[in-house]
Amino acid sequence: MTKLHKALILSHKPAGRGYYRLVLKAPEAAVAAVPGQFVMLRVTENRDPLLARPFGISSIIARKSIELFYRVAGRGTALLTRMKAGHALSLLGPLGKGFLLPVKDVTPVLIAGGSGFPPLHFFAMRAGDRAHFFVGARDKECLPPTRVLTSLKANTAKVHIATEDGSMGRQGMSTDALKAFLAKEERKDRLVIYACGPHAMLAAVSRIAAEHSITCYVSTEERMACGLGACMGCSVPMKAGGYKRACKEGPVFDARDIAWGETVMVNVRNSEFKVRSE
Amino acid sequence: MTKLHKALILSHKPAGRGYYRLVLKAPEAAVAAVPGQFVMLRVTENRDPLLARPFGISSIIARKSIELFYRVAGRGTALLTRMKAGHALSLLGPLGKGFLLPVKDVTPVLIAGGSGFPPLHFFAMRAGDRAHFFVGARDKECLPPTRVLTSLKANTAKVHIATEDGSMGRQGMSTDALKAFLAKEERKDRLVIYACGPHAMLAAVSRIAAEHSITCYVSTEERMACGLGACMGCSVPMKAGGYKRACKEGPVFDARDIAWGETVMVNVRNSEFKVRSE
Amino acid sequence: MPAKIKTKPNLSVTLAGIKLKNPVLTASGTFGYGEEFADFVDLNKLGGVIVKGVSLKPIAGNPPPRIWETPSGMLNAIGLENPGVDVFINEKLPYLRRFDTAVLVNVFGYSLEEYVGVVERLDGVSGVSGLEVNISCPNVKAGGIVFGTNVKAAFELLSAVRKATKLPVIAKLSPNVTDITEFARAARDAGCDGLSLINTLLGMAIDVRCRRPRLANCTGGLSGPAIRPVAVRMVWQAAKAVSLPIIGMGGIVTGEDALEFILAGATAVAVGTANFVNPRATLDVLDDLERCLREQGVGDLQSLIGKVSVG
Amino acid sequence: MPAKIKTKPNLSVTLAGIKLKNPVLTASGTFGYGEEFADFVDLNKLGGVIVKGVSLKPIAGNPPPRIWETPSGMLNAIGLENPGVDVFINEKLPYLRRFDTAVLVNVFGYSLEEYVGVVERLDGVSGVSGLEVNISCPNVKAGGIVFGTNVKAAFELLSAVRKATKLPVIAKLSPNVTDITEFARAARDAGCDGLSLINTLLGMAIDVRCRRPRLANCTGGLSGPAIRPVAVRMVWQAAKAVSLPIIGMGGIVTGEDALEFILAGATAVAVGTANFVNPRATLDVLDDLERCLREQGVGDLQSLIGKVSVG
Ligand SMILES: Cc1cc2nc3c(=O)[nH]c(=O)nc-3n(C[C@H](O)[C@H](O)[C@H](O)COP(=O)(O)OP(=O)(O)OC[C@H]3O[C@@H](n4cnc5c(N)ncnc54)[C@H](O)[C@@H]3O)c2cc1C
Ligand SMILES: Cc1cc2nc3c(=O)[nH]c(=O)nc-3n(C[C@H](O)[C@H](O)[C@H](O)COP(=O)(O)OP(=O)(O)OC[C@H]3O[C@@H](n4cnc5c(N)ncnc54)[C@H](O)[C@@H]3O)c2cc1C
Ligand SMILES: Cc1cc2nc3c(=O)[nH]c(=O)nc-3n(C[C@H](O)[C@H](O)[C@H](O)COP(=O)(O)O)c2cc1C
Ligand SMILES: Cc1cc2nc3c(=O)[nH]c(=O)nc-3n(C[C@H](O)[C@H](O)[C@H](O)COP(=O)(O)O)c2cc1C
Ligand code: FES
Ligand code: FES
Repeated sequence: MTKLHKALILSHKPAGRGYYRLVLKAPEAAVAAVPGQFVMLRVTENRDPLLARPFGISSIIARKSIELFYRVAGRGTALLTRMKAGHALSLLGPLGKGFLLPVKDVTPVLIAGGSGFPPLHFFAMRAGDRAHFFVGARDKECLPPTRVLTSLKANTAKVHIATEDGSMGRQGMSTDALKAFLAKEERKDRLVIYACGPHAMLAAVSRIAAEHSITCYVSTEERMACGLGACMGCSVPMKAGGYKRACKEGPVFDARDIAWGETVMVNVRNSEFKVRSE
Repeated sequence: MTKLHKALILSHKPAGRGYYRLVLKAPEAAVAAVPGQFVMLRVTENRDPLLARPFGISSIIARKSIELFYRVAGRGTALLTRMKAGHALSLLGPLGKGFLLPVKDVTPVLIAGGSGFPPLHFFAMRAGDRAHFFVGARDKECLPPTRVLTSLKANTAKVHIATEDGSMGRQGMSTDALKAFLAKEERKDRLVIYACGPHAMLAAVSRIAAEHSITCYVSTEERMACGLGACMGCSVPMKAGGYKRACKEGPVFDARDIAWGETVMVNVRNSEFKVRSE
Repeated sequence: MPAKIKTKPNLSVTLAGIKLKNPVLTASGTFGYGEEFADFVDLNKLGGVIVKGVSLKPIAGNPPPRIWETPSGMLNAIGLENPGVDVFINEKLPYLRRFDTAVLVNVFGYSLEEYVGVVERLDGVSGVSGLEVNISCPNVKAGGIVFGTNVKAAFELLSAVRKATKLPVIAKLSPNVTDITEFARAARDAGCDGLSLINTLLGMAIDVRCRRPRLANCTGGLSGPAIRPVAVRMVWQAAKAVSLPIIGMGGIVTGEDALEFILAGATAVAVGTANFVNPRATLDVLDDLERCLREQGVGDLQSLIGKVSVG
Repeated sequence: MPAKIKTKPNLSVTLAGIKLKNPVLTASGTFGYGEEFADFVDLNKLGGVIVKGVSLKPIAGNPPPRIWETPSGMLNAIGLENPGVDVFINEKLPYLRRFDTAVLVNVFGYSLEEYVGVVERLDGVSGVSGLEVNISCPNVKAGGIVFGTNVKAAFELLSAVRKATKLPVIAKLSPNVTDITEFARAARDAGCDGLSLINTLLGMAIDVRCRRPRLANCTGGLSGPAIRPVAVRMVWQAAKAVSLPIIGMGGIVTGEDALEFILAGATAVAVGTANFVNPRATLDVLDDLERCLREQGVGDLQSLIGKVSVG
């Protein structure tokens, strides 16, 4: 099964709130992809920027194309915004292990932060009917694009929006909203939490899940060179000791397996250099 | 007088015979430019390819824009072909010393080879009425684009075309045509030769000019990093000893001042790596 | 331009006694143990595979972040993570044995004894064509001085390794030295059968916002096209200094890049970082290389080794 | 993110006793003698100008081709072409004197005596703020061994230069060495007032069609963004090894690049190859640097020198 594609850009437009929506034609990848998987995109054929960039799959359209949402975070994504429909990009994927979708009568609790919503949106499209989707941000303008929120509302049981300044949805953090929800929920044994977003948020969510002894899966964001398990660059520290590769054994991990403490620094870096490059 | 411009691409299309015609809006440069001068174009804002590329000015349009003709010779020019109208390129120029245009009652003899026609076309536009323009190539398909030949016919006394396979114009080299022309010409004292093209051709032309003791100016092609006289990378060996900078004291030199022998190797390289990169 | 030739040029070369069907190898640590690229590359098509560095005992590697992109290159501080020689032999090698390609095992340690230990363990193991000895490691028993940056230490290490195995031994030199030819000669004098260069250049990048190094390890190894001019220069110098066959590497992306190394004196080449950017890079280099030879009317790649004409 | 500040941050620094209104200088050989950039850069705005290398007698330089582009970098083998110290003083310096900026004269020679000669000639010449001594030259009297790659030779050279002038002496180190700190200490012990690094990495590129080096000189110096990670690493190592002020350079294109060097331990930075790509590069770096400080709420650049926190 080949994973390397020349993917034609079918559509590439600003989607609001600083995001771009990129739709790429890649039938083989589209058919194979499951929620939580990602692709590596090359933004140039030249030698700089050298490495491909990882992006989570937001949905599959008509079984033939892949929908991505991304935010300009630095040189590569800035360059990507210039690629016009009709142009073809080298696309590697689908990569990594996705979420294992919930068995019957499980209520999925999805929680997204930052630019972590795409894989969970894909999840919601596939298995969202009973899902509660929590999404939070500093303010309205940092939430996912409207079209994504609309799609989430249409594909889940309920979308819980939280903003720290209260400019949209309930005021506070999405994790507060999650806590409140869990407090009211009797059948916690039926819940499984799926989280994707900044490291600090993932750490918080996994703590909350542990307190309520709810199974929790998190999708991690690490720097990646190859996306194939070859460079060993994307390692995530494990509680059991040693590291696992986000691109191969991940990006989705059982929250209990990750050695949260040790990666905080990573996250500081990541978020920092995202800030820098904006 | 500033020489650094963000130049809007007004038109960028294949012009036939492997050439592209690129028209850039750069009023200040357009007004300042004289035939024989060139510009440095950056083909990307990224770090690779790093250096700007030099191109001779082919004409000035409506006193506000610059016309260039180029051929894909490698990575940079290949990348350049992708830049669409509406996009802006960083343009440095006009650079170098141009031809000093002929005084009254001089008959200019212009001779172009390879992709060396643009500066001489500009020359013809400015002072071509009495000029004889010699242009040669291996075959028809290696001659300048038709629109250029047409413009030359309209702007000079006569265009002498020569192809080695006889597929257009007289059979043989442009230098043969030149020799034949000089043989018939009585008032050689009224002639001044202006040449631009591959090094081997420039060397040949300057020999011919010397034999007939005709003043001869050649426009040289050297690798350039800065185009400003700062890097010392574009040096041309002088008969008097030492080197002069093609980008500053040149690209136009009096043929008698150049130490032809020593640069042959350079030319081998240049032509070679042009071949290579095609 | 020279006449093109129709017949397939001969790309096979012999390196340190190892027959390679073509000169294109994979650089250690950039191709895993081969399996990772199964979807993209038919290993039977490659001249050989140089596997990720293997040590006597498993090594967990450095904490993240381990990589950072730089202009036309990348920094890495993986920390030589690997499952150890026993797991390699039992779980990784069997997969590689299935293919008709040379397998070079890259070995390293943090003391002379560790090197010798892993080398002895691999001696006589079927499916191993030769050893590439990564000498760019600190000798913890000697105050952490890097074997590969001290001629005497390098010579002693390579001599010991040479004695410990019947396999061809290829010394992988560090480029972070004043004079690469000293180390080429030391490897020759130690009885090595070949040289491999270059390893990564020591580099560093800083996150100017949080004022920390981009890598948790602070410094890391610079690889990719950015370092190619340094690599070609060192291969050229080493090839002039000693007659040992050389595996040239450092920023190879195209067949022409590979040809630069061969003309500089390399008998074979290894593709590294390019595998990350394009998992088919090795095969692309191979096709490209063959095209170059046809275009130039060269019937046998061997005839180009070290053929750069200077001055 | 830290609060932005309105007030203009203080960018002035003192380097080897030379007051610089800001830390942005021009790297030797990439900015001519200043005049070439008159159309683009108001020299009064720069912290200083480091001029192209000057020798005792005029030097014609190497035959072409002298340059070749590489991934995110370039190779050059100009051959230190320059009109000699007398022409410099009489024809180039007067132009520079007109500006309110520090002028550092880069000097070199092919023997200790030549170095001393040019240094003595410049001593006491008005308009010269200091000397940058390029030690990456072969000593023709000692079999062509490069001063900058031999600690003893470097020490002797720098000691002699130090004695020959009252001007601040900044030693420009070669990066083509195993241990940059040895040379940093040698420069300190020789009495130098500062360090400048890095010079270019020795590299080579080959034209695979005509099978010749891309440069007539065969090898050349690699510069540009490609080498920045190596440069930052060496500045960091040197800054830890000695307390001398450092001028950091190597691939600087943006203010953040400059800040990397400052955090690594540089007191000032020099912009080189970037001037070729963008003649306004020095001013762009300066504006960019000031923006970075504002964004980070830093009032004084000095507070950032060497402030990278490791581990
Ligand atoms: C599995 C995965 C899925 C992702 N999905 C999305 C998505 O759907 N939408 C979206 O907007 N972003 C997503 N990201 C983050 C995205 O990859 C980065 O924003 C992007 O790589 C930034 O590249 P840049 O060149 O603009 O930034 P630069 O800072 O110039 O990048 C420099 C280097 O750091 C890496 N890098 C920078 N930021 C990140 C980051 N946050 N995570 C990992 N590597 C980073 C780059 O890949 C590059 O190698 C995902 C990351 C991962 C690992
Ligand atoms: C003053 C001057 C005027 C020119 N005018 C024109 C013109 O009007 N039309 C046109 O088609 N070409 C012209 N050229 C040649 C043109 O600059 C090269 O074809 C172009 O730089 C090739 O770049 P590349 O990246 O495609 O090739 P690459 O081989 O990838 O370039 C590698 C390096 O070599 C340099 N280089 C390659 N070929 C040449 C060459 N022939 N001369 C100088 N440097 C070279 C490049 O600038 C670059 O730095 C001119 C050159 C000079 C010096
Ligand atoms: C992520 C990564 C891991 C590497 N691991 C090893 C290793 O384990 N042993 C080794 O000798 N070299 C290792 N190298 C060095 C490469 O084998 C090669 O020498 C170097 O990267 C230069 O080639 P390149 O520029 O084509 O990548 C590694 C390089 C990279 C980028
Ligand atoms: C064309 C060119 C000429 C140079 N000439 C000199 C010189 O005369 N003396 C010197 O000490 N360094 C010289 N250098 C080295 C630069 O000053 C600088 O140390 C090096 O290029 C690294 O900086 P950069 O990557 O920003 O260019 C030269 C560099 C280039 C590219
Ligand atoms: S990105 Fe290379 S191993 Fe995960
Ligand atoms: S191109 Fe730099 S001096 Fe001419």
